[in-house]
Amino acid sequence: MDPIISLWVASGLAQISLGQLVMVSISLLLLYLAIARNFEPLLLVPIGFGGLLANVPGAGLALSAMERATLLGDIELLTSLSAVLGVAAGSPGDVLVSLYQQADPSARASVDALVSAAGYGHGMLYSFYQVSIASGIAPLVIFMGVGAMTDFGPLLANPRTLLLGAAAQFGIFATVLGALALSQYGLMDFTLADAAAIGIIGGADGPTAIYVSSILAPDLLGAIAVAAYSYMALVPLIQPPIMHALTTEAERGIEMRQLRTVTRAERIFFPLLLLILVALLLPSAAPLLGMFCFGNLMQECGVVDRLSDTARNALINITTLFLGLSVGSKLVADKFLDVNTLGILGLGVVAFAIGTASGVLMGRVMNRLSSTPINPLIGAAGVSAVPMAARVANRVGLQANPQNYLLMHAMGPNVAGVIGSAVAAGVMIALVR
Amino acid sequence: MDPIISLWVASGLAQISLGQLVMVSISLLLLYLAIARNFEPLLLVPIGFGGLLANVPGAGLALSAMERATLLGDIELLTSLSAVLGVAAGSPGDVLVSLYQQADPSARASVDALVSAAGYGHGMLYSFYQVSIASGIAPLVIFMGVGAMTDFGPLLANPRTLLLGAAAQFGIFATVLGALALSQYGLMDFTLADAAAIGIIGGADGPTAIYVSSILAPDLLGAIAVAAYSYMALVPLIQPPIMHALTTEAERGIEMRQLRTVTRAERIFFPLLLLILVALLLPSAAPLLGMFCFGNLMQECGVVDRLSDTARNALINITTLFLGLSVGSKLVADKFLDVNTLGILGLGVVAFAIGTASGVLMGRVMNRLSSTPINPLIGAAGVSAVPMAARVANRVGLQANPQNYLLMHAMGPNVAGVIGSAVAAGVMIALVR
Amino acid sequence: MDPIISLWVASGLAQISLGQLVMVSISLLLLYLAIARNFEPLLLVPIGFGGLLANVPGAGLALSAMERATLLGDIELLTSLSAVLGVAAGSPGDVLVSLYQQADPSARASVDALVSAAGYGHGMLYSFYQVSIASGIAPLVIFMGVGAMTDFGPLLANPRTLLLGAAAQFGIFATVLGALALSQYGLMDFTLADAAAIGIIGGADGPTAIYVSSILAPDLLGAIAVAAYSYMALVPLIQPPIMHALTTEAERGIEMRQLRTVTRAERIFFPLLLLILVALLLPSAAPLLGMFCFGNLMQECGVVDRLSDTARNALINITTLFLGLSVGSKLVADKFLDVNTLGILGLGVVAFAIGTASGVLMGRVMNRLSSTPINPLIGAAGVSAVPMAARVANRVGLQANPQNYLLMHAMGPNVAGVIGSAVAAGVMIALVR
Amino acid sequence: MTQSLMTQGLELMLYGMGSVLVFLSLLVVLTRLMSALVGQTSTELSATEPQATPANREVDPRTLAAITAAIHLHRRSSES
Amino acid sequence: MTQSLMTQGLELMLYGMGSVLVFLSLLVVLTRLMSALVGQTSTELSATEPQATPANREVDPRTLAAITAAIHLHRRSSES
Amino acid sequence: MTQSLMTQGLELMLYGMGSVLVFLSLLVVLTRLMSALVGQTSTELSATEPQATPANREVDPRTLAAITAAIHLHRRSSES
Ligand code: NA
Ligand code: NA
Ligand code: NA
Repeated sequence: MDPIISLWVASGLAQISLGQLVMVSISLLLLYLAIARNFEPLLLVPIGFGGLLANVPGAGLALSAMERATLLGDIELLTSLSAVLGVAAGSPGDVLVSLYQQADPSARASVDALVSAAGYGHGMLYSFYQVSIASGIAPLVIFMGVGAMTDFGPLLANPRTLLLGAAAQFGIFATVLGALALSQYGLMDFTLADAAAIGIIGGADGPTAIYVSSILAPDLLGAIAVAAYSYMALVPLIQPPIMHALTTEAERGIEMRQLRTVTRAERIFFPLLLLILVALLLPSAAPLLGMFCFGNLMQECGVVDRLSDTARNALINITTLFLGLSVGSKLVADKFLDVNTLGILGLGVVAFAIGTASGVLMGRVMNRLSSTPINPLIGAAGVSAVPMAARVANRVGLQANPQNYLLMHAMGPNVAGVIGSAVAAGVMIALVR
Repeated sequence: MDPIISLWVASGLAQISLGQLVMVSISLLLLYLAIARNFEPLLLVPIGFGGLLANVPGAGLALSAMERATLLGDIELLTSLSAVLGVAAGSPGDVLVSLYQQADPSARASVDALVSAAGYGHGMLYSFYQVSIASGIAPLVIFMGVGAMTDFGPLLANPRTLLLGAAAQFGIFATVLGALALSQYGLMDFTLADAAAIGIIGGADGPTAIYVSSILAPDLLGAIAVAAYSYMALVPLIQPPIMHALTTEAERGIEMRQLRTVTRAERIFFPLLLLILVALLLPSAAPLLGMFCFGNLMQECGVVDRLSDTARNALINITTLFLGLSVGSKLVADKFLDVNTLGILGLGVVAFAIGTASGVLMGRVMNRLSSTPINPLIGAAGVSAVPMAARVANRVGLQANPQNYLLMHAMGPNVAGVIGSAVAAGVMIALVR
Repeated sequence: MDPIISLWVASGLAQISLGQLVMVSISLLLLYLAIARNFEPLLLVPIGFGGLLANVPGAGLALSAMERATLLGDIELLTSLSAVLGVAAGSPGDVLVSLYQQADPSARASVDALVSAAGYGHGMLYSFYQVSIASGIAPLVIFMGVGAMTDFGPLLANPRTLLLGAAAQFGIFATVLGALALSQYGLMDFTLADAAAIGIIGGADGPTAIYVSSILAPDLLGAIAVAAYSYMALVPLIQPPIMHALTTEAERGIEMRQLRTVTRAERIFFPLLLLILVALLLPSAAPLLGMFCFGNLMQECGVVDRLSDTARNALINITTLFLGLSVGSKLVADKFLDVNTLGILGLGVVAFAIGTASGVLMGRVMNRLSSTPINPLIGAAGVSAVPMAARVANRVGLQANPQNYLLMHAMGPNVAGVIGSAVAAGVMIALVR
Repeated sequence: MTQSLMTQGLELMLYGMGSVLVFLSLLVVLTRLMSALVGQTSTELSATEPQATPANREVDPRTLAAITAAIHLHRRSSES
Repeated sequence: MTQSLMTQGLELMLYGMGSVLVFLSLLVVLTRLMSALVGQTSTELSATEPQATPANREVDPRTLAAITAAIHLHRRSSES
Repeated sequence: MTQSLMTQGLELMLYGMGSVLVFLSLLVVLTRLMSALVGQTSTELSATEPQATPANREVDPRTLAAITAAIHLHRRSSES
């Protein structure tokens, strides 16, 4: 073939599809939101850029070696592949790929050998995804770093606020039901596992959402992660109206008693206690909460500062980079441009809203039942979205009463929400898988 | 099945075994020693926490995908696995696992496909172990970082002290013999390879011990690593009585001549010289000592400070984290709760004691034969346990003579001990494997 | 066998070959150049040390498990391997290895099982190479870090200088032709793919050269990387005579107009623009330039400083360490001690010279055609070798006119050269593979 | 066995939300218990607190350089 | 199909160098276009510039320690 | 071939300890030799020492910020 024709055929212009163009626009929108509007930039910059890379036409950066071979391979290779997979020559690429996925190990090994001999390796983003997300490692390592950055002090000073973190998880399960209702009425097409993964958006916790959907609904991972991080950034817009609607001015103005100081020993024992409880009651949450507790213990024990420092700096940064690019690899037209994505985006915001509402309502109930005053606004921080939701609670509280500093009080339910959604994740994985 | 029953059956309470309870207690003890008693916390915190995670009942975090499938899989999956492995349905899990390990490659591939289709992946700690220890990489990377932190100055100023580092390795080989004697008399059950791995505890060098036992005795790795790090922390208790017993007050008071300054060129040539000697005489020690010399060369050459800085900070910290968790994954009842572990713990302390004694005795001999005075106490630092053993020598020396600052003199044998035990490790691997 | 004989047989002295001795000398020479002569020490120290390790006789650190088994295995293992591979017992090792490489997947799996059961794993450097280079990851991660360190300001202030970066890539393609001519006349033995990989040396960009040769000519990777980094260090010697020869004193003294300031928005949009152009025109350059643009965007967008800081510090340092050792693993006699290596070294310096010349000549042309003055010296910086070539241009300019500060002006073509050689790499991969 | 999707979802909600509430309620109780117990035994642990680990005893050489440079610069600026 | 190696090399040079020139020339044009367009719309972006992200708002504790130490040391040295 | 375990252990001890002693004794000799040789040739190497590498020439921007802040703070405190 003439080189100029080879170059043209290999160029992106000759291969670009409408779907790719749309996905490139969406990726650019995510970058805009991250950079100009400060929407969770640490995740959305890598995710958006990963989305751009995944949609480079003709590069197949998000595809496996076998998928790249069917996309880019010459007729000779495709014929050999068809022969090994026992199908007529000239079958379309996606038929070959799906046959390969169902083939027995030895046929797969033969296909792998052919593909490798023809010079096709996994796409860069595909490799990143396999190593970081499919293995489950990246969300866990990030959770370790988050643990090393988490201060359980306010929670230990006022353990009742754990219940606010529990109540706010109602958003998760209500959303599961919503997703299933949409399927029931034929509007969308979600399985129980899909619905469970979508619900976790309501946990307002990125690594948890990615971990769960990598297990329960890998195909929806892109949309779920994008929804989770976008709505976390929108917490200052989503939450205040709900908080106002469900509380009176007087309740919002309630001042809370100053928190007691917490000893170092309590801080050290708490992650161990939490881990043991997880071990006894909900082993399926052990990877997530185990790494979280490990990070926190390293931080609080004070004798391994080198390690906790690395866990919440170099290691979490490296992992975030590759996690973000890997999530971006799921921003491809055939998985993202789907009516289900609209459903996920819609359900996600509902999940946040219901979680906020149930946290606030639980706050009101606790305020009535308790002898010491509890400002129901801090219940909204129970969705997690650390520390954004706690800041929102503080701001709304200050509007009602300029002496009312809720920030530290809201940090309790805020970190409780992280535990709560990890527990919910464990339940989902145990019951649904 | 009713969800509440599923949750109960999946819970840890319903699945916990006595062995797991004991291992959890042991892990908590290690954490206590690390945090409250400052026993090598950089390793024992991750090891102890890894031990907790490995014993979360029903999670199988330390198991391979196949082992998890036999532990957690439903009857249907177990029946298919039995069929592929050619054994009657209903065979117990450990039978299936051992058949799998001996099966031919194609049967293993079929089992892997079944297990993966049923949704079972490797446990988190199992993956960490494979990547960090089974590959041999983590101890080597740590050794590189240790090399970048090692100052060969005192050794170069007084090369004779290398002989003290050689003598102290007698503890290693005496312990090998001790372990074999215990087997001979039927008290324990150690092979030659096991005995060699146990002996290396006497090298008082964590990464070397882990590297050797990952090759020669993976099943004993947990106990060996725990013994090695625990006894390194106990050096200030183990060594002084032996040092007092084997020296006179006058010998302990000997002041040594001040060390000459060492040129930059000598520091650069030394790691290269050491590597070349290893290459010519003992290739099996090349991975360990090669990485050690590499780290040291980067540090001393002064032109790659970015790299040596990373090797002794971010990289060694990240590696230590995962190495520790991986070692913890071996703290499981069926491998650790064994009379052999008692043997390993007993032999380990003997190894340290004999190593200390032979170092001190060699010091006495050298003091008699040499024209310049040598304080025999610095021989005790030859076991390595850098820099703890050198500090112990300094302290005991100061007790006998308040003008007697031995610290820098003891650093020579101290780093020589690192080289010595890596050489011993190489001999073991060459002769035993 | 008697242990002392085992030890002797296993020692390096008994196994060393002349080739290994020569390669050890070459590695020591590289270390000398790096440490004493400051030749790109960040790469040449790890490469040189990797070369030493790869040539430890009897260790096989740069070999795969199968190769190590044929080198070090006993007669029994070799007989079994011969049987599986269907060849007479006693066949030499390299026959077994080449049969294995051509064997079908199931035979390979059987061989792997045998080798693993006999206790042979991949050599340390082999593992490093597979993970860092064969996967393509390490050069890409380094390119991301380079992107995060690159300042496109001077280029954005004067986009015309991109053409200088284009012209200087002529060195690449002229060298390809030179390599093919040497083959045509029977002096060397290069394929088209080999020639393309050799040409990339003229790109004066280490990661690009390594990336391309890992795809097109893995066997030549050692020589190509060594040539690329050595000549980059020699830029201050290679370029000035050519710059003097091709310019008049008056031209060298041309002062350039001060660069305008560049807005933050321009800096943010440029990497996106570049990525989109790559996506549309040359997908095969997308991995390299994509990661480069990603690093640059992270740096310039200002909202993910944690990530860009990690990308240009901890992450690039860790990757450089392992990349260097992995390149060193290719410094083995049977691949390096070849007349082709001489050819590569010769062609490499020609590539640099032609690239410099075409950059300078393009500078003269642009100076004539343009209304604003352009000093042709900055064309020499178009070969990349950032920032060395720009400094050389500045120095030569100052010699001709002491008021003539060209450094910032030369940075434009300098970074344009990085883009240019990555584009050239993409073309090579698209047309040659 | 052949429950509708909605029934499964309702069950998931019931048992899921129930588990979360039970788990975190238990955690409230156990945390209080722990705090009560640890309040008395914590003297021992806090006694070890002032012993800095080697890791945080080291001062970053660049930071040291920064201090030195800052002082040096200042002295020069105050001399002039 | 059976071109000589040299012919292939010449073609590679022609098309390769051509692609590099075309690509970078296009980039010149597009960069100028981008700079022209962005000059007018960049107010919005630069408006967000002063808002520091959490990442760079944090000051390295060791750096803080260095500042404190430097000031402290200086005060003592200027007092004496 | 059918040695007892103890005999194998004794052999391992003999040859192992022997190797360690021989290896480190050789290292003593070679190190002395190296130090003697290098003492004369080391001028060349130390000549390059003052040339800082790019890596350590760069100053951490945060450190720079720390210096600036320290000086600034001090000036204000000494003005008042
Ligand atoms: Na949450
Ligand atoms: Na030792
Ligand atoms: Na270039």
